[in-house]
Amino acid sequence: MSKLKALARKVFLLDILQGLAVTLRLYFSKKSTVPYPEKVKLPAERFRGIARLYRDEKGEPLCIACKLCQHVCGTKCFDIEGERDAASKRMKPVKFDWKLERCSFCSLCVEVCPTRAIRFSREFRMAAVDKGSLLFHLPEMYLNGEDLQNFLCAGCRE
Amino acid sequence: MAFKDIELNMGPQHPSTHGVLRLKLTVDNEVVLKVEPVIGYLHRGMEKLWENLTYTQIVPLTDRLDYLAALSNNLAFALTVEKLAGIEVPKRGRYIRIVLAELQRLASHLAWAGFMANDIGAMSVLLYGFEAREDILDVFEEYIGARLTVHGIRIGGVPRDLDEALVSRIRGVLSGIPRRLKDIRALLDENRIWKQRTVGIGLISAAEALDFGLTGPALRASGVNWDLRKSIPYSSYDEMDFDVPLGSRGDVYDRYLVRMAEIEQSIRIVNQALDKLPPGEFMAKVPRVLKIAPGQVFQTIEAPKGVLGFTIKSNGTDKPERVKMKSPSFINLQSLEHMCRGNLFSDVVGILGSMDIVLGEIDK
Amino acid sequence: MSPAVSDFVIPVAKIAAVILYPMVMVVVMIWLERRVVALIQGRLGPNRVGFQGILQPVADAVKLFFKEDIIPRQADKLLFNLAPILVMFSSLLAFCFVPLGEPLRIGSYTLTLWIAESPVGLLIVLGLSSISVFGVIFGGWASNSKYPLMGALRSVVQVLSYEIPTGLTVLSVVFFARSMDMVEIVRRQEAAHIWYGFMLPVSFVVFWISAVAETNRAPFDLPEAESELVAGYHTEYSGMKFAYFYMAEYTHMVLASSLVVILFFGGWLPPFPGVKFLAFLHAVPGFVWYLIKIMFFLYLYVWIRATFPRYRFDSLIKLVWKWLIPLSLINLLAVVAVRYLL
Amino acid sequence: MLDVPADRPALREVHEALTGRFPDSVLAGSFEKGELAETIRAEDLLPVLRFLRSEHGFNCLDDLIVLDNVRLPEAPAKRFSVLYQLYRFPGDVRVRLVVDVGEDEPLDSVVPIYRSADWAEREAFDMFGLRFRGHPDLRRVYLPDDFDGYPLRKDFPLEGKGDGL
Repeated sequence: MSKLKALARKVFLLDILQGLAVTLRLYFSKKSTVPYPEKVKLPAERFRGIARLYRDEKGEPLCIACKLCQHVCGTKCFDIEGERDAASKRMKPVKFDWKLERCSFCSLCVEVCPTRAIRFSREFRMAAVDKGSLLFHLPEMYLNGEDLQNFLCAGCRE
Repeated sequence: MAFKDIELNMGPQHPSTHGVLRLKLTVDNEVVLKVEPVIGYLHRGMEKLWENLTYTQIVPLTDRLDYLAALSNNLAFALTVEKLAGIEVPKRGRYIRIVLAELQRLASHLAWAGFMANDIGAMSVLLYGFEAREDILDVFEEYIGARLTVHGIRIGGVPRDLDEALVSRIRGVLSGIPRRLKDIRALLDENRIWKQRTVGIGLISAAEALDFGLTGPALRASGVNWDLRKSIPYSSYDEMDFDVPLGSRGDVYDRYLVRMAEIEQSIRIVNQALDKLPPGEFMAKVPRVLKIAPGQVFQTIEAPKGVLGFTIKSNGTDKPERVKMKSPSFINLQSLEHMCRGNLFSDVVGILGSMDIVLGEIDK
Repeated sequence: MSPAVSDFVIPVAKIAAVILYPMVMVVVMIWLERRVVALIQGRLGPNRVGFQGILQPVADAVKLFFKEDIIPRQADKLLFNLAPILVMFSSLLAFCFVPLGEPLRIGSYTLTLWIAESPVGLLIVLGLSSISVFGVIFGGWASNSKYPLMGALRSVVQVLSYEIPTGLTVLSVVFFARSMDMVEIVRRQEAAHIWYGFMLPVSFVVFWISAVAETNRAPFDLPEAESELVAGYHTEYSGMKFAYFYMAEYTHMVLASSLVVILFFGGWLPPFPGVKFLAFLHAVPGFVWYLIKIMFFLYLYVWIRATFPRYRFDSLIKLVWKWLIPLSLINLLAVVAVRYLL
Repeated sequence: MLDVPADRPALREVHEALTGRFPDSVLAGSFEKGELAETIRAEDLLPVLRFLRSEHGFNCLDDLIVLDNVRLPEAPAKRFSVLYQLYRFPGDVRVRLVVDVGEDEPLDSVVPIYRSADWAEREAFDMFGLRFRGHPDLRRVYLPDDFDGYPLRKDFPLEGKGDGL
């Protein structure tokens, strides 16, 4: 019986028609791509986007320049100088260079930081035109990942 | 001019060599006489790098070996270091590792299904395979924050716990995959063109496969029942019950069927692991600076591409003395010439696709 | 209607229309192909340039126009430049004989919707469409590199082999319609109140399969198999020359669809010619029906391309010599037998 | 003499068979972390491998590893040690053969016994400069043929030599 069925399938092109039926059904299926610049898929909450330094409620930098991140980083992205702030007797970073081009987003620095000063933001757009702009200094480190939030919220796109 | 043996270059920039592989083919009017793979275009000197990094710094580098199955590489390296340092991973950690490794196998096989079908011309299957894979990458993104270079398995266990929301999301993803699989199978399994392009092509018998050191789905397609998760269980795979799909002829079609069946088995494993997820710790106490007494160990796992193994020799410091990686695709690629000889030029593309090799893992 | 107008202006206008018609169809086809393949594959497809990406082909054309026109160093200059022209020229010329609709009466002058009507129109069209094989060979050979050469050789064998079943199935239709003139064939179908597609289903299927193969379209797109020969015979072409090859392929597809529509689905006839109460369909001009049918077959081309894997070269040739040619021969004999016995 | 613990009878049996059959060629054996490693003289490599493959069913060569011991505190007489990871399929028995090799002392190629060693030996040559007698086509597998130096040697600088590729 199966031999006859196989012959019937072959002669009446059943496997061809079956294939066409599948693609026809999928032709009307829901599309999974999103028109990028207009509609942006917000990355997950723990997304490892561009690194960013955070401040505490009073605006004081959380980072105490302990250079743990610099030691743990496998690709040596950090170059940190710290000094003791005369008033608050607390160490704070004077120079905090971070090379985005070398970073492999392994999150070892985020996990080792004692004061949770450095964390990954959800900003995934990191293209740059020249190498210089891939080197982030202290002031910029506080602004990284700022604009994705307002980019999304500005037009209520998400 | 007789169109006698001409030497044809396929790659390293060729649409279907899955990375930077160059095949020097000696072709007599489309019949392949000799195939010589030339590799090394993606050689980053990983093993030299590893000798100058600490154990925890090496783990993110292993993501970049088989970049379609980053978590499997992490798992293999982590298991080797744990065996060397005598670290005992808690039960919950082992189960979460099984969930992650099998999800990674699903993602790798789905990407493979897309590539292979596209190499043989069925371009839509590429998108269906990748669409199914996207959901799995979303799970990784929610779990640890990265999609491809996940770095989601650490020495001593897993960095984060699977909370309820993530478990239900994984189950949702798993329930969606069979539907897409049915579409792919409907398009390919019984299709006469597909069968003509794959049945009886790239044959390798069980004995030859073993002699060539072939491992993974390509070996099981020849009927050899060797799945490391069964023969040398690791990370409590022995508490999972699943069966090992086997082929019979060892041709491209069997390799296709074996991998499609393995997708279903992996879904089964993940569901079991989620059902039996024990409470408790998911990460062992590992000192921040891990110094390991001198010693040497060899540990292997069943990666999506085959048996992936690490040999680590420690010298008491926090940096390994030597790390050698046994790459399945590197060894599997050796048998390509044996499979391609006598077939036509367009079959080389199909056979290469069925081998499921990844150049990052070959070139290290 | 002064003779100057009817003898000069109208023919020139018609010729311009015949050249413009495939161009417009090519633009529509480029957009249709990218869009339909995208939708089948679950993605949105071009929707950036113009409304829903309709200007995308224009953007492509402009891009190709300004792209640098590279000629490989040891390429055979003459053949290299001649190839695209040959491929394009042969398919455009064939459109002169394709009747697009019922002749229109404007005042005293009857405007015939085709340029030339000849009793052997069908034969000319088939002959012209096989000239493009020369273009492919010259292109492949002149590029002086291995992949285009292999693509060209494959294409030669494929197109020539598939001309035989095309010829035989066309023969069965001609036998039924008793004439080689395409207009006559459509008229015969109108008279017989039934389309030949339903009378000769086997011929239709065989003709359609060989039409797909002759235009080097999936699943027979061996000559320009992306995953094997990179881009087959037009690998070394860029800029406007590549655009010529690109347009020629689509023009061939439109030509093949027109042939199928005229031979098997009654050119400009409204559907269900026999049924009385559907007569209101006649109100719609013939040209529109012709276009609808062509669009369906063009859609079918793309639909097939997105669904099936690619044949291997030897199975493709085995298919034509072992299955299609014997089938079309038997079918021809059957048609002859039926015609005479009835 | 090595005391393979009782819970691994297969390894114990392989160890006894090996030391029994090749008493003088097995220089030392070690059993750590559940793995059996036998150090063998270079000349007896092929006979031992054939013995293990034919009589004891070790039909798979999992991996071929090369260690550069020049920086070890007690630098051994011979600089390199080549390790052969053997595996018996089916089952879970693994044995590691260790062969110590001098810097430019060629070693017998095992390709006649295990075809999968072909590229592994080419990689060993590419990275360490070890020569394998009888190898069908000993060329560099990763690096271009005109690359001078062997990168994985300890004395090869991490940053690479010269202008770098």
